[in-house]
Amino acid sequence: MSTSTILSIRNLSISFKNEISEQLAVNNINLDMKRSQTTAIVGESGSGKSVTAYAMMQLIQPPGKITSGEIIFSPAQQDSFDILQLNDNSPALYDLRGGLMSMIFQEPMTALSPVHTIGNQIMEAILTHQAIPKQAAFDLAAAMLERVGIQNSRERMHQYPFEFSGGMRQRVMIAMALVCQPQILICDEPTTALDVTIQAEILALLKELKATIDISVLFITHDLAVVAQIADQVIVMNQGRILETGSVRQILNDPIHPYSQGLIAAVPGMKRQPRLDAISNDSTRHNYGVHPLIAIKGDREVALPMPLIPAEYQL
Amino acid sequence: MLAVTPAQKTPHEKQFLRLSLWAAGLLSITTGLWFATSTAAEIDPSIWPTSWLTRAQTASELQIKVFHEPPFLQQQVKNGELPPVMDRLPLDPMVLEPTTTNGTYGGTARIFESDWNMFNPVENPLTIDPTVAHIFPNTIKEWEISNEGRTITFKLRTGIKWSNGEPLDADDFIFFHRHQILNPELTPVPDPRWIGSKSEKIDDLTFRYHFNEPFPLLINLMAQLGDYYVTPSDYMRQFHPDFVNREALIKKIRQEGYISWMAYYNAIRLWTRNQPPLMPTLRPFQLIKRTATHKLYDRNAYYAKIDSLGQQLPYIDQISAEIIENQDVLAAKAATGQVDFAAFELKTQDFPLFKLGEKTAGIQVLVWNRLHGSDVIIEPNLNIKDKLLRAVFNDIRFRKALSVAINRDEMNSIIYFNKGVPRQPTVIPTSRFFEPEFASAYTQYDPTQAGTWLNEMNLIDRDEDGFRDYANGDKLTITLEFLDFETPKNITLELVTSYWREVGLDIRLKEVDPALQTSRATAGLMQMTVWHADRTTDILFPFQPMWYVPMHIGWEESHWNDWATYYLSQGLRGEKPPADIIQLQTWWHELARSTDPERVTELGKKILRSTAENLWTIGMIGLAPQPVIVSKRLKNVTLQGYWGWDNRWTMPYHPATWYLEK
Amino acid sequence: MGTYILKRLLAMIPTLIIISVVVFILIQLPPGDIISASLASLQQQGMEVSTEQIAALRAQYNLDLPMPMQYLHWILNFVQGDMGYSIKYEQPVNTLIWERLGYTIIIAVASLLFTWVLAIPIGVYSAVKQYSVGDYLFTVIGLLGLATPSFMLALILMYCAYTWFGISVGGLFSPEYADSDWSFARFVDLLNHIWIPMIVLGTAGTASIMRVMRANLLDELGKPYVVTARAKGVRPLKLIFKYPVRIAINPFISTIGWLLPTLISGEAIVSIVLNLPTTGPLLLQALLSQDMFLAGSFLMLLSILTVFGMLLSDILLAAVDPRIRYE
Amino acid sequence: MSDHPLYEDLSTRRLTWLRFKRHKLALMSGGFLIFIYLIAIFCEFFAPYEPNWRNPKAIFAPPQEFHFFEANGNFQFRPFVYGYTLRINPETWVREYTEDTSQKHPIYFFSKGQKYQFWNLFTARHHFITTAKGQYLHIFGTDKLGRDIFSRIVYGARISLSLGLIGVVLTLVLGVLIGGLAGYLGGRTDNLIQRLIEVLQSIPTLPLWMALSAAVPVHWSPLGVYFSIIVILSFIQWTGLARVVRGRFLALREEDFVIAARLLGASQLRIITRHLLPSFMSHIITTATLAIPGMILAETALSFLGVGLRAPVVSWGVLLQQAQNFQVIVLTPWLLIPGIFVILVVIAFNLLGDGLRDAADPYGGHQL
Repeated sequence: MSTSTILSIRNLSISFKNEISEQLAVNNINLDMKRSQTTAIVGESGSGKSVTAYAMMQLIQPPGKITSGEIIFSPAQQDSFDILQLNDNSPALYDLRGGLMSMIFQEPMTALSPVHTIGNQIMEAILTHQAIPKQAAFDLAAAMLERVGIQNSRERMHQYPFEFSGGMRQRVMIAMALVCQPQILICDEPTTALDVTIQAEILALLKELKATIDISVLFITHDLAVVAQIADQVIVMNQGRILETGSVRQILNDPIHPYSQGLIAAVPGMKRQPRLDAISNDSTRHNYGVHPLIAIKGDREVALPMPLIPAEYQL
Repeated sequence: MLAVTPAQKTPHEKQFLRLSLWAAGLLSITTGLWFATSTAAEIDPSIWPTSWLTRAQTASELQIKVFHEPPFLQQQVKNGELPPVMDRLPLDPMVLEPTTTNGTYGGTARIFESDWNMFNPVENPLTIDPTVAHIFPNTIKEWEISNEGRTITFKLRTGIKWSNGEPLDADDFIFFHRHQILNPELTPVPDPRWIGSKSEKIDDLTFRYHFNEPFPLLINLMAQLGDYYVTPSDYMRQFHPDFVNREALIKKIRQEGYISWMAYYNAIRLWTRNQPPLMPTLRPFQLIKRTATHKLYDRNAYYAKIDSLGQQLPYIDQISAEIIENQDVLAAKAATGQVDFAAFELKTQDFPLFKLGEKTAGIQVLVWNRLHGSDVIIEPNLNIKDKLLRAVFNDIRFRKALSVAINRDEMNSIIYFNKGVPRQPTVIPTSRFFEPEFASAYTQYDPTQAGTWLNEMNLIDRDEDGFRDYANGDKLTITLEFLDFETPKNITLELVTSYWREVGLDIRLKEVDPALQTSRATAGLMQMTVWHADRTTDILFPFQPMWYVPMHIGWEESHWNDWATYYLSQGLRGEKPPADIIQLQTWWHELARSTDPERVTELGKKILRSTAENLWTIGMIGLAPQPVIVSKRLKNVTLQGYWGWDNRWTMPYHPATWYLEK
Repeated sequence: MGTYILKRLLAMIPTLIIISVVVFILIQLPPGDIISASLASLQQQGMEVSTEQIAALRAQYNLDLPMPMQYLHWILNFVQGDMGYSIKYEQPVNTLIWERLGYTIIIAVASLLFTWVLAIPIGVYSAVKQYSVGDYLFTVIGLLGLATPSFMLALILMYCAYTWFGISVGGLFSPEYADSDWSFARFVDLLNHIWIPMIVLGTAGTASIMRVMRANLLDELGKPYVVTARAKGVRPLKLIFKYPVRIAINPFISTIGWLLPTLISGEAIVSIVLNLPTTGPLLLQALLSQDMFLAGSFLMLLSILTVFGMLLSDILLAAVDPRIRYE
Repeated sequence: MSDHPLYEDLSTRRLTWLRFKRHKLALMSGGFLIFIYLIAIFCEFFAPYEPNWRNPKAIFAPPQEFHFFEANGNFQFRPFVYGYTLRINPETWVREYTEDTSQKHPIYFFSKGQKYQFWNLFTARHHFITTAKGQYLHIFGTDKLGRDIFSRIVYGARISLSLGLIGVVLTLVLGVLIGGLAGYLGGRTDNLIQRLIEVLQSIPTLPLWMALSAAVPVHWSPLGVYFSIIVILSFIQWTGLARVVRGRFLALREEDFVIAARLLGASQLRIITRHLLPSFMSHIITTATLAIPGMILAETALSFLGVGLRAPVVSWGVLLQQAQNFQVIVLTPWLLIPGIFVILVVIAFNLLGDGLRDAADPYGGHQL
């Protein structure tokens, strides 16, 4: 494909250790993000999609641990580097966080500090990364709030999160994420915690922003309906493994992997007969993660047990 | 009319001389006893300046013409705020001889508030000699007992002044008598001896009391408690409704936050910690300031005594007295040399700590002799309501058993480092009332004998719990309530109860607060309590033989209140005592009124013998060593002295002559 | 905010009334009564005292009235600022307590500050560096502080202070400053002495607050808003103090009020050991000797202080935590 | 499908135990406490002497040290101590004790010594550690009356430790009952109880104790005093617990399973006992564990003020009360040994409590 890769993950493994057991949350995955496109990671909870995203900003904390792999980030007008190589207090890491890359979280209710004003929290983002006077930062923040559709933002700046509705808070989060013009925006299930109408608004907002700013988006969700609206690239994950990647059209119209098929079948309003009913019935029961074989066609990849690989694919 | 010079003598005056001799000279007899009995408790009087053993000489007798102004006051004198020393001192001031040398002026002495009476002792109308046997003139120069002791006449020295410059005169005594002790509001229940008494002012310096019954012991009182019997009238008038408008007064008092004028009057009149600053006094030092933690004294510019160089006493300019509630902190501070003088709250058991201070903190630990006939006396309540217990207490075998069950020698070594004397409560060996057997009765350690007596009483352990029970099977348990104060009562009692446990007696200890001690003791609610046997000298024993005769009710004793009440109320209230007790009371009744020295001695011994035989109260260790801590810089403190209430602790040893070395 | 405070103030009235009744009953519980105290002091001077005298005195202090009447007398005067008359000390209560109350508050506040200045940073450290050597070390020290009876601690500190620094045993001032008026030198001298009671009083509190702080912070550290902040690129130290610490502290603010009674109790014991001129020893004396006005007025005063302390801490909490403010 | 196959077969109890086991300190503390409580239960056996027995030969005697080698260097397997020779130094008035190598006191284990009444049930003579008749052994030295500190500590353990335990049980009953009522019934009852708690908590605790214990009649038997002290202590401690319990109840009251139970017509009592209590037993247990040391310390404070237990009863508080002055530190520091035991036990209880809390509910239980 023409567009260059802004970020590529190679053999990333992340393990979580608790008092009883240790288990792999992300199991040796590879993926590429295309510049100024929206890449969606789809999967049920526990599939390791959020963890992957956290790893991209080195936000994984004990008991979580990145056991192997690298995350090559190639920002515009900068030579690329491996995020995982940055050590805990290297300036580069703090430029990255919120500067080059920023994140929107699932729970707008709790993701904002309850005891600080909205303004305070947004301006902090600005002041951490840019050496500009407070007043300038204030104007910037206010402008950004307007941008994400919050009226009379200047007054709102002085209000506290609990004075905002869920949707509004998510808008604030978005404003806070974009205010430093990052090159990558990670949206970690930004709409799941919101009710449907609000979801639509937020998605619309994100779309609109995406259209206006040149930014690459990593969109994490379990909701294919959302994916359909927003994604260019889609990655299907399950139990820390990537099962299938491809363009949104390919995945939605022609899912190869039974698990993907299962997902799609599960979405109301997407009436497509899965290709292999036999498997799809019990597809959710099987553990596809085990003994995968990677089959490739063009830029599509899929991990499957032998018998299920379509003819046109080569290993 | 009184003799001014011994030249012309009327018969009346002869009598006066004889009687005053009696009052002052009881000890001609006692003096002999010094060499008769010799115990650890006795001090060789030669360690004191000879002049202390006689009545104080005066400037004129010693041809002292010039008096020196203390530097501390010179500025004030210059500014005219204070008259010069000549005008402040009396006409012919008394001269005090220091133990070592005449001191130098200056300095601030650091003491504990609890020692304020010891460092700044009372100036009584009469005073007591170092051997606690003689009564000497002080601010009162002469006295006369006439009319079988019903009339007593006093004559003051000329020109003695209160610390505010007002003269000390007859009015101050009359005021006390008429407006204080006979004032129904101020003294709801006066001491019976004062009821119906009259006072009469003869001239500015001479006054006279008339009593319904003979009251010769007033002399002893004037010497021991005399400061209570004189009031700075010019000052106190302003607080007395007899002299100022009552409404106005009460209004003023209320603003002060006091509940009644009496409350205020008592608060400042008595020697309580609330004496207001600048309250007139005769003592060497004058209270000038009080904070939550401290009391500050300045030298009394009008103090009436001088040293042999004509320097006005005291030498020390100021006292800073720290108020300390906690006795352990107090002991610690004393041992670490943070005061110049400490004694009152010091405990015998802490000697090692203090001695350590001699090395580390450069203090000096003197060993004075306590006057207590016994540091702790057990008082079984002979009037207790509980019938069974009462029977037991009143059985002499029980009291004997209690006494011989105690191992006094062991106690002496454990608590007193073997430096005390095992004895029953009785007077000190140098007293003219003393007989050795009074002290030694039933002091031997003989638990088996104790057991036998208790068995005879049919007090036997019936339920095998290791403790004896009543004949009817009820448990015999005795609660001993005590106030841990002045002498080592706590540790002594722990020991005593363990001895008694060994003979099968279940005694329970309970330490109580002063307030509780008073209310329960005076109400006779305590089954058993303890006190220290003071009033053991010729000065106070005849006046208050409270351990030996039911004649008094107070927080000190709780062993026969009903009998005492019966006596005090002339049989109106209380309970009629058995014959032997009545006998005791009549003996004392006569003793207190007798002006015949021999008779007094005879009666006194009868009373003491009765206690020795009946053990009305039970003694432990007496005549114990009293630690007195003196800083290296404080000089002239006598190395030994008798320590007790009877002689107001330091009064005979003239703290006014102490000085601080630069 | 104003209405909030007003509401709280009104709510206090019934509480205070109940407290006053409880206090009154409390001081009536022990046997004996105040009159005896004054007589005791007379007898210490060798004075004669008779049962009639006691009766007379009792009437003087209207102790002959029935209990309810006595209560009314007492509380009505109290409300008018007349705390009555201490018979034990033969002084009006007002003159007795204010200076001592001052020292008590100084010491209480000092040890409160000591506690916080020490406990919060340590708590934060132990939380952030959970299971590190330092964490364990502090825990152990904290436990020691928690476990040592305060009077023992006071005693040992007093001894060390004397043997090592030659600081005068007991008291709040060196002799030379004891009586002088307030000056800078005197203030310094006070500081030289106040640290012992401060440490003794503070230690137990420090230990527990330290541990709770650690626990609270551990909770907060997991909260999403912390991740948000980290994702914003905020530096760890700033982050910790701006967000989780700020929030983890709130519970403590809300307990300032409750701390007061504990401090006063502790202060009493420490003051007895160190002979400090504070309310504690006086109060205990008064209680033991049934000096009703003194003990009662005292307890009442302290209770009122506490109730206001709680109000204060609630207001503070509202001030720092907008969520409460906007309720 | 299950993420953690391991968790499936773990009952909460077992899980708790697993978590608890990870707290090595808590484990050790638990062990230590069991050990101490055993000693307390069998104190007559463990103490070489009866607590009030006096050795007149040893007043304020320092601890004796164990020997295996005699003065002349011979080793012997049975440890022994040397008797004291006492000399009152005429200079310092200090009792100076020196080891008298001429009198050797061998130490015997599990053999006959002083006679004692075990729990007043039966008479026995065997002691864990003792010496031959006429000889003596003072591991921790003696006090002002020559009483054996070690024996007194052992006997004191019985009083102090049981006091803490019983007191806490009482506190729990009060706290859970009253707090539970407030929380469950709510409304006016709740209000009333809230007020009461508020009042009790705004009166400084110490004076409260003082007044109450000063009210204990003087003639009561030591046992009576013992129990009244316990009651007094718990009477003041329950408020804290009650507040917590109430809070939990208020929260739980609305929980589905409770409502369900109510709909099923279960009786109030049943709901409380069957549904509410179990749901935060863990919390209660933790609170209890953390409250015991408070009790023990409170007892020492009361004794220090002279309103607690009193002789001849021996508690750690009583022992410490005799040790709390300057003299002790300077001259007879071994009198402070009981303090060490207090500290150890209190720490142990705290660690155990922490362990239990983290194990029982790793997320909750952090309230002040």
